[in-house]
Amino acid sequence: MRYKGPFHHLTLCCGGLVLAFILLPLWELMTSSPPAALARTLKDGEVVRAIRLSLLASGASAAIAFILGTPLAYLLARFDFRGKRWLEAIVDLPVVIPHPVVGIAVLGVAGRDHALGRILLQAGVRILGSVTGIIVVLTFVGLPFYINTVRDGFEAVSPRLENVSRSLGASMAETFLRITLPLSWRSVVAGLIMSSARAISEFGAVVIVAYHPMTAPVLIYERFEGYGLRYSQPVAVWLVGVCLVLFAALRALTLRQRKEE
Amino acid sequence: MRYKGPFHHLTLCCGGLVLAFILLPLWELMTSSPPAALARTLKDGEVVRAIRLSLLASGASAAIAFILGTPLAYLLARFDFRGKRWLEAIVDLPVVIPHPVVGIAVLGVAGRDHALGRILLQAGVRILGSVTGIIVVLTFVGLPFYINTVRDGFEAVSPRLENVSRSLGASMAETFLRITLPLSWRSVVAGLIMSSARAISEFGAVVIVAYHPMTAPVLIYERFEGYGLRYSQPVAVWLVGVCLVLFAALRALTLRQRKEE
Amino acid sequence: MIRLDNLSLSVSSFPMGPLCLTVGEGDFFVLMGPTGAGKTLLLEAIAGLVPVADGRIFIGARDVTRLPPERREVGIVYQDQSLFPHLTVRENIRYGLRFKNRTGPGTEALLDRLVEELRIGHLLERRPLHLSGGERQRVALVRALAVQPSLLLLDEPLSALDPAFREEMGGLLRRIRNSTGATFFMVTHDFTEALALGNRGAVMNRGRLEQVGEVRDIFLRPASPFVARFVGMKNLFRARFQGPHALVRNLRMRLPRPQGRESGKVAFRPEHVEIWPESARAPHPNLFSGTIAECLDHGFTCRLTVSVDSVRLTAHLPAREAHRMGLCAGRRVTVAVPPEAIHVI
Amino acid sequence: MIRLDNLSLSVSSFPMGPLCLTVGEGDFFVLMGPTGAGKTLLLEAIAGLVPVADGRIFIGARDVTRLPPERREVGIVYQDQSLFPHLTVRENIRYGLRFKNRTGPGTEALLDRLVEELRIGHLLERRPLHLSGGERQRVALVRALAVQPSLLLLDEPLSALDPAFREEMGGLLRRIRNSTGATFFMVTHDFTEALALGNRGAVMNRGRLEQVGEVRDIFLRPASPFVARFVGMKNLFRARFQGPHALVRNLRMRLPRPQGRESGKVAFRPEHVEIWPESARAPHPNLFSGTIAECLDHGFTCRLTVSVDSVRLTAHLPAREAHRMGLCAGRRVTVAVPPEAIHVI
Repeated sequence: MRYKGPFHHLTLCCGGLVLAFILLPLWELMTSSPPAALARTLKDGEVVRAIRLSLLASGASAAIAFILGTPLAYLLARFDFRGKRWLEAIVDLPVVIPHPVVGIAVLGVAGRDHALGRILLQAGVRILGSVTGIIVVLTFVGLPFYINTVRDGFEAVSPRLENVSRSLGASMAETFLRITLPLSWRSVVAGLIMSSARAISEFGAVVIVAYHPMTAPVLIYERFEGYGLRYSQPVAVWLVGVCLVLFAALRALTLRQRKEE
Repeated sequence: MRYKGPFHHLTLCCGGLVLAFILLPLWELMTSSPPAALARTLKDGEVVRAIRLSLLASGASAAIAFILGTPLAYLLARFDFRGKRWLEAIVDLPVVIPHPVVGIAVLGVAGRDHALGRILLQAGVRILGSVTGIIVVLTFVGLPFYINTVRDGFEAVSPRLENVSRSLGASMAETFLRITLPLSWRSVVAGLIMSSARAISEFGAVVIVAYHPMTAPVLIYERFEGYGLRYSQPVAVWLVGVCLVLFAALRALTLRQRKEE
Repeated sequence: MIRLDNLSLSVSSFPMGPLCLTVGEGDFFVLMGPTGAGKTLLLEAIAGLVPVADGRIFIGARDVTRLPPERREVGIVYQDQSLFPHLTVRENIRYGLRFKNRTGPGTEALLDRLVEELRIGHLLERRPLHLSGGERQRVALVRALAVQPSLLLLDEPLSALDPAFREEMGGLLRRIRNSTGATFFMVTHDFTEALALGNRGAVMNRGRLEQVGEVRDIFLRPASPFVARFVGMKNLFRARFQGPHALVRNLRMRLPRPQGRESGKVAFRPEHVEIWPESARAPHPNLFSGTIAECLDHGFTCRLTVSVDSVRLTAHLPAREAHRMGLCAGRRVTVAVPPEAIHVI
Repeated sequence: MIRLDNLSLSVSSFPMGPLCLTVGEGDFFVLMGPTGAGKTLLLEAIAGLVPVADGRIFIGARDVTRLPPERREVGIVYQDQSLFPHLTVRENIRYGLRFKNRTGPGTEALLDRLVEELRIGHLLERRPLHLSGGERQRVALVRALAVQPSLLLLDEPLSALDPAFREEMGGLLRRIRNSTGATFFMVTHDFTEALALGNRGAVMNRGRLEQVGEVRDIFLRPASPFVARFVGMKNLFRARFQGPHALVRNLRMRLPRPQGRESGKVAFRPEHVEIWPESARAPHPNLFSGTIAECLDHGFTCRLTVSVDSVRLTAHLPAREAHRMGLCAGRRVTVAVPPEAIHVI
């Protein structure tokens, strides 16, 4: 019943255009392959192995982000200190580094020319062409997403709740475990999904560090280069399916969070 | 002077590890090439052309995001309507789509097999192997970053300011131009930089749609594949340099914004 | 001036029942109610900022239900003042002129008068960020009045101010109302503010209007227990009626007039309860002997709770009087409730 | 109980000057001041939640300056209650017990008594989200008191409540203080709250303590013009002194005692100003003839502004009295200022 001006209609038009621009290619992709081709693809051992590797490596990178990133996210959410802005900037840095450059940079410290690389080699850790290498670059690109999501979650917990908990006798660690974490677990899960989703979609950094073993995006690229568009589409459909499941989970989580507010 | 417990120290340790993990490869990369090699690279016409193309295509994609995304961002910031959650989800979708899949999906609608593709071809618009195609995929991956940043900026402007402006006789469009936009121009600029940075770092989607003309990430990949790590590093340094300038501008903007609050 | 005709709103799971309300030309109308009652929502609906689900809104003679806010000729002043932070005070107060086509010497003279009357002349070149709360509030008033609205909506204009400034701003509002002749519609959760400023008003609760009328009347004769509690009628008791008397537990009180009903509620204001020394004879029929349970000093007033058998009566009296009588917890006193002060709900 | 020894804080560009303050065992101490004076910051420093830049904090006999909050034995109740939203009321109030090693029948008995005294027994299994403001406030109090702190810090405990609940909660605070014997340290921006609840107090302004002492004393004898304005001493004038008299412009006022100084300020509370009919003779030396400029009805009290020559005096008197005398703007009256009410700053 509210009066709607021309400006309102302009925004609706733009919304429709953006919607079409994003959905049209994806819809076309998801409906491009006949069901038979999709079913056949699932029996292709190479495809299954690639998707499994993508899932495992992304999961591992999310786990590392959880261990390294959670305390740091808390630090950023709660404390003010000199150089905090710099630390925040560094955490965000991987987002803007071109993807192949990430791979090149990681290889730069992993090779025999670098002290760290020699130590790693002696410890039997290989980066180039290994699952380890894939996990390292996926962690590199996924970490900022985890830390930023979880930091926002921690910030949303009132520091007064922590203050009350401590005045009631709980130490800082007890307060974190009993108050802060239970109140922000949704953000932690959302952060894990965000960084996994970012990692599973990575191609440029992975293809530099490890063409083999093949992750799903690399496999799709290979099929496209080797056999053309038609043959890459069924694999792409399955990978997008996996990503959409992750994405839907993330949306469901954040949606419920807003409602509870 | 505040008491610092063991938990505090744990967070500091994790902060240090993350810092090292992100900075070490980048530092190594930036210092890997002798100045002479860097200078020589700048005289390489192919490198200069690639970086220029990357900048131009990213800039063009940011411009498209500005035109299409600004009204939509305002719509999302100010209005509640059925299906708003879905619209928000669709805007975020490109973030989780694996990068090569973006390219494949875009080619899917651009080819001769698709009605839209035939219309485009008749209009003389070529996607495969063209600058147009590069701009399309860069817009696809950059758009969510622009829209989300600008939406947050619009949301930070109190709707009461707009209410007062309208009660004083300004229409919705006048209110947007005189009140909302002047108060959130930092977010708009930040959104432009964010989507440019995301676009400039894209590799997977671009390499599918257009190996030639070469953007900087594709060139780096080619040098790496063709000549090895050492020869890809100088180009990578220059590209990272460009990205860091964008990133620094973004940080400076958001920093000043926080201060003014 | 304003007429709401079966107005209902439905904004984000807050249903606002069909409302009917009339505000006269030149009224200082006060919409009261506790936090979350929907007062601000109703105010924004009148301004056209919230979609109307059903019913009609008239301002003056016009049906404005479907008009956009910019064509309603309604000024609005928010609690947080909502000054445009990127404009100077001068640009803020002149913002509306270009849209309303208000130019010429008449407008300039009005603006000059407002600037002087609200003492913001020395602030004109400054940005809102560095003004104090009272200064911001005055600028917001001038900005709204500059376009000469026939109706000014005020959303808790005093509650963001420190207590010391509230009274001053209240006086200013009354003066401005008198000098402009505009209709004022103010929202507040504080009934003393309403009493000091408004002539007519309404009490709102959970999206419904519980009572509409003269402010003094609401204050003295609340229509429901909710309104009674809201306006500070601390003495509110269930009672059985026997002719001209009410029985509260076993206290027998004379009423101003006989009641036809069997039972109901009686209410009287604590400041109408009189406290006398134990042995005194007050000139009232309703005299009870009781013990002071609590005596709270609020500076100017003293708030007493007196136990009379099992009934706890609350009385407010000037602190000076309380000190003179040496009242304190435990003292026995005589409590008098003048019959004409008792209101039956 | 609390001793601050040259305490200074520096949190985010808010410098808080070196403060010295002593709060006695069992005091109900009230820290007053306008919004943004730094009151909550000081409260959090005492609780150990804000880093100390310099100086020492003692609680009881212990120097707690470097102790973490969990070892200070200090309870804290915030304005927003800060209940743990993921725990039930029961879990909330038992939260502190495990850390403080408070178990056994003594604690259980205390808890039962508190639950009963603050009437939260029926809420124990509910989540904080669905409680009303008053209920949340009572739960927060029980939670803080359950671990038997020797000192309870209260951050504006009444200001988030609707006016109708404020008085009730105030009475509850006093009763709780009396029954537990703990020291209370409360922050408020409302001086009437301070007067109703506290015995000792301080007024803070921009990170400094302007006055420390008995609350009544601050109320009647403010040490600075800022404090005078804060506690509502509306009559505050620059004056020249001539022996036992003060000259405010050309008004000559008798003072309680002669002043040695040449000039200064005089202040008196509006409720100490008496209004008499024009012809009446009041038993005071300071009688002035004036005209009522404004008469504001606040329900129980009536606020008058009276112009005496060029001086505007403010008087509060019971509305009943004002109605009896038929006071309204424009009437000429006699104003009396009892000499003993005049305070010289």
